Amino acid sequence: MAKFLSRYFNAVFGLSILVVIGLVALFAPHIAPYEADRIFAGPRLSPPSAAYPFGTDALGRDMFSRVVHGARLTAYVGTIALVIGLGAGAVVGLAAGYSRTWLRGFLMRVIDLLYSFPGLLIALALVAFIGPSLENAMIAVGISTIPFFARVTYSVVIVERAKPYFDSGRVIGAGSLRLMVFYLLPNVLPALIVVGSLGFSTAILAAAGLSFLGLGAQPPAPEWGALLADGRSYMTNAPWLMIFPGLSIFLVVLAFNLVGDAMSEHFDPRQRWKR
Amino acid sequence: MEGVTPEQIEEMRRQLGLGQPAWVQSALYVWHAIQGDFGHTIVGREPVLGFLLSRLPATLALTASGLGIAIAIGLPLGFLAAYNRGRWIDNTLMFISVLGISMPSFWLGLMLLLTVPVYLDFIPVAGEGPASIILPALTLGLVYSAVIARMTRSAMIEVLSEDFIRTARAKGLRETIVMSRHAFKPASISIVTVIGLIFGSMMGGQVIVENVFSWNGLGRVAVLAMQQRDYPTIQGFIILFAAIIVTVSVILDMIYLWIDPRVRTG
Amino acid sequence: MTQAVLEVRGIVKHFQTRGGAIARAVNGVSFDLAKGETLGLIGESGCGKSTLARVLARLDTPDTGEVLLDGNDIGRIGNRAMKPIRRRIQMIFQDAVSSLNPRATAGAAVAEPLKLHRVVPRNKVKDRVAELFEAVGLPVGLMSRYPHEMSGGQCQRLSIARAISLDPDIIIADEAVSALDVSIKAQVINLLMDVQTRLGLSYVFITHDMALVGVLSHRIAVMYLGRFVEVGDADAIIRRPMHPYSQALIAASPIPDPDRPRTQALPIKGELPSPIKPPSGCTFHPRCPLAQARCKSEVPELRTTGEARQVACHFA
Amino acid sequence: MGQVFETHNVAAHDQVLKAVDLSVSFQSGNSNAVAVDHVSFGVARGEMLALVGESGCGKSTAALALLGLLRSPPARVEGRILLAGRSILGLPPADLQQIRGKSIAMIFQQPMTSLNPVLTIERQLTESTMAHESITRSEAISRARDALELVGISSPETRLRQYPHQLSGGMRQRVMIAMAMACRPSVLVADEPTTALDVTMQAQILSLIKGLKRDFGVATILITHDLGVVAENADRVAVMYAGRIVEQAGTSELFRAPAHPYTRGLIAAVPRLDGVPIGSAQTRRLQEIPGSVPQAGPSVPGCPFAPRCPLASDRCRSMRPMEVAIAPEHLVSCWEYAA
Repeated sequence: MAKFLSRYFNAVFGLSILVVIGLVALFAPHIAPYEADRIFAGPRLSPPSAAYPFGTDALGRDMFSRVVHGARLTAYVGTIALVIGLGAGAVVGLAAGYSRTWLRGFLMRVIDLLYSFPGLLIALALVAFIGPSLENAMIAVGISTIPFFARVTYSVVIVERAKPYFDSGRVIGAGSLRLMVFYLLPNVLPALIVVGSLGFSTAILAAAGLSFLGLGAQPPAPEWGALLADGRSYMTNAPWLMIFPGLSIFLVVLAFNLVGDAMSEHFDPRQRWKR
Repeated sequence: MEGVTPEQIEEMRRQLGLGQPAWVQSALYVWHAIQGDFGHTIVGREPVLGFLLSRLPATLALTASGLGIAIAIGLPLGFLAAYNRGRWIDNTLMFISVLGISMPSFWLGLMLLLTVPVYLDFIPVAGEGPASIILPALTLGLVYSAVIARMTRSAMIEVLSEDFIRTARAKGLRETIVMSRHAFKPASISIVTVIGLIFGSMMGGQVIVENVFSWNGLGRVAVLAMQQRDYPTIQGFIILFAAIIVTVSVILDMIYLWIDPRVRTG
Repeated sequence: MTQAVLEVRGIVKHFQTRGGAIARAVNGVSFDLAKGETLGLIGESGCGKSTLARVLARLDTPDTGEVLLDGNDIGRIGNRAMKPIRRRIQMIFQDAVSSLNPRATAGAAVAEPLKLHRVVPRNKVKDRVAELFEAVGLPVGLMSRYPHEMSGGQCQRLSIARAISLDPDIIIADEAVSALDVSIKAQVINLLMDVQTRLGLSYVFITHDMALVGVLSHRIAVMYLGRFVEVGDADAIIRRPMHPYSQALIAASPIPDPDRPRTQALPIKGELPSPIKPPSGCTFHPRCPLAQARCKSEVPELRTTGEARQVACHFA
Repeated sequence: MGQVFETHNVAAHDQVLKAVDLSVSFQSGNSNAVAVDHVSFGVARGEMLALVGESGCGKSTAALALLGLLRSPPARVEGRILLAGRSILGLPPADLQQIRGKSIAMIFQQPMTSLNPVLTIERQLTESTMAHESITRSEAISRARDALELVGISSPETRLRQYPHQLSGGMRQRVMIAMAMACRPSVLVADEPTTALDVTMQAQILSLIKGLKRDFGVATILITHDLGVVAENADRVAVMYAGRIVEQAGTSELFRAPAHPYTRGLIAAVPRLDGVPIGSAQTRRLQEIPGSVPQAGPSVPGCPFAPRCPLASDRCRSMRPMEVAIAPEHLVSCWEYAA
């Protein structure tokens, strides 16, 4: 057990953070002492204390309650963005990798073009045109990660497709659908789970960044990036307004990165100990 | 928009092709853009291209120094970790780098703003002067040094498991030569590719960092324009940013062709 | 003469390389395969034998030429029309472990073709799989194992079970035993020969091992740079090779007998030229000890000589 | 049979390289896998010893251990390795470096990946001479040119300026041999040098290695799984199975009178060009060895071949057979021959 813990320390550490934050998001109303936007729940700009563990903001809102409620938004944003990005990306990547016609060339050229572009920039541009809001931000972030997921799926698919077991499926007469669903997909899945975990953290980071720039969640939503932006004006006299939301983002992202790393080490035989 | 005459509005509508079908508007925009005319900013009524170009040097200076810091920190640490693979030094460095890549750049920037000037009072919090680049460059550099360290490490580990490394050792070469000549050269080729890959993402991070530090570059202008829905400026910004990214990746491709003999002579 | 089950006529398959050059992998190959016959296809790596195998198994389509199964060309028919044909031509690959779906158990790998082609009623599939396991000498207890939990020899037995489950007429075996250890190789070769006797099927057995092809085949075809240079009865070719390349291959094959008097025949010099820029005339001439001026300009036809042998050499 | 001969052999005295009771094990977590299990062998000047066996029998691991190329941990090497009488196992890395490439050189199975793709042939050929001898760069280059000519590469000037990807597989293996011979080593270890090559190229490379052995008297250890290659090239053979040497003899003696049941089975299982009987293919059944090659694991108490052996008794399964000489220089580890 001790050996297991030391070997998988990072993964266990990451998973524990995720479990805690997941529970917080799930039971937010029961954990938070106040509603998220309850004004004058306490004195204005009071530093962290027993009554207000994360302090209060300029309107006397309890930061702890706001951060706890923000966990729900973060889970929401990350999930939706991931579903859009991973879902569409996997379909496009699978299609491009499986196809041997003009479709492959076309899809890959488009993906490569978009992939060389920073995801955040794509998300920024999308938000600029569809307007700033939390929903738009997560849609934009989701769309902006499609090229990444498509690229990863594609590169795994073409490796798997070149292996003899794929040909052996063709030789026994398996059709396209069967080859894709029973041959390629299960063998691509481990890689997708790994990048999915890393993608979750990217999405959260990007969405928080958009909110921080005022292009995502709008006040008074207690989204962590927005809380940070809010707290900026009181940077010197009330630093706790920035420390706690930022720390929360950091911990969630860290947790997903740790879990993703552990999984990629587990799934990638090259990374495993070899003699 | 006070003080704008109906003629001016009409002139703007005509220039933007408003009121015409969307494809005509797009075609008009592209036609003008090819000729270097990106229209006028809505807020300041300046030509977009000139306005953006005036902010370009600030952006390039920040990118260059950020990338410089990232490489200067990330590359050696990545090598160190790969060379000591599996030992405590590797584990420690990799744990720090996970912290680094998980750090939201805007938060790191704010935390630096909050702490560093307190101890080092010659560093300005924001504003003008050459010293004001220190904090934003450091923020950008620290975050991306973690990325570079991780990618350098995996590139090196991949190379170190190659058969030719065993050959070099079987020849009785000193370990320093095995590392510097046989491992570093092939690894550096993949590191160039890696830098190309992260350059795009770094340009995205640049936008955020500029806004944290009120650095007067393209990213700050762009976010302002987005908040004000200044579409000609946004469009111009996206095109200019894309051009920078494409240019850099072409340059990196050329470096790659030049340093990889398999491509050069193949 | 028995009826040919497969007639191959003038197969040509070229590839475009990444640099845009054309690699002439298979450059006009014709042969017949009789029922119950093993044709051993031998040549060095890069000679086009694997490409030919893929064309015969219809994993690739030929550029020109025909693959006639009972007189019908299956060379370029579509996937839907191909499905019933798949039952009749099967293939076994070199790398046994990776030629099985890593996410399917051994039992599922053999059941899959049975279900796909409705070979037996659904409720009989399990019994049939057990029979097939027994037929290839695999313990039934291995059914729930995954390929990576089995040895290379076991995986190759499994591939054979999967191939014969469809009761095919022809099995294309592409270096099917090359990767196996000596002691396991003999087991699998014997299994392949037993299966052939029992089911009366035909093999196209592709290998680079002359001794192996001599043991296994009725007839041998020697391939060089996309063409057959010699075709004939296995014993005759091994004892009296007529093409200089066949002679070189046999001379270069090591024999596990240290006291055997060494034939001082020099093994040929050089290496297989690139199929992108094949030499003019007889493609073997740059390495041939007998080459004359004529060989550089004139392409030798594959002509029939006595004793049912075909040779493509001006001097054979 | 059963009579124990005195091992008095001339070669044994001037064996350049000797491994005595050599063992290699790999520790991973709680499991310990023994790859090489107390083997002893040696090779004399001008002699070629073949280490032959199936995959996973420990032949390559033994070779890497000779040069100190196993990473430790996880590898653990025990026993003694003597180079010209001097014990070299456990020497500090700096001393080992001076031996590698100078006294003992090695060539590997994969010529395609064993050369550094981004360094010129010249660089890769000159660096070992420059590492081991105090010579100038231009001297090293002229030595490199000579080395290329030695291994039969024409126009060495051009080749020196090229990169590995510009050479064919056979040419690369020649460059590997030139590299190995650059410092005129006294021992050459060739690990499956022709497995990745075609037969015609295999014949060329083996005749090159044999020529070097003859001309320079280099003691050669040839690692292979191919009995044909052994028969045509080696002077002596050591047959390995599951980490142990089960039989050792002169090549002619081994093939004429194989004593160990494994050796006999192995020789009978190989399809032979010269033994092709007339008749239909179906009559040509090969001899099989039942069962499968064991995976590396902890050392077994008895004979590792016992589970597949037709002659195995209870004693074979419980006690390790000792090595006995059944003829001069013919050693077998099998209870059949124990007194």
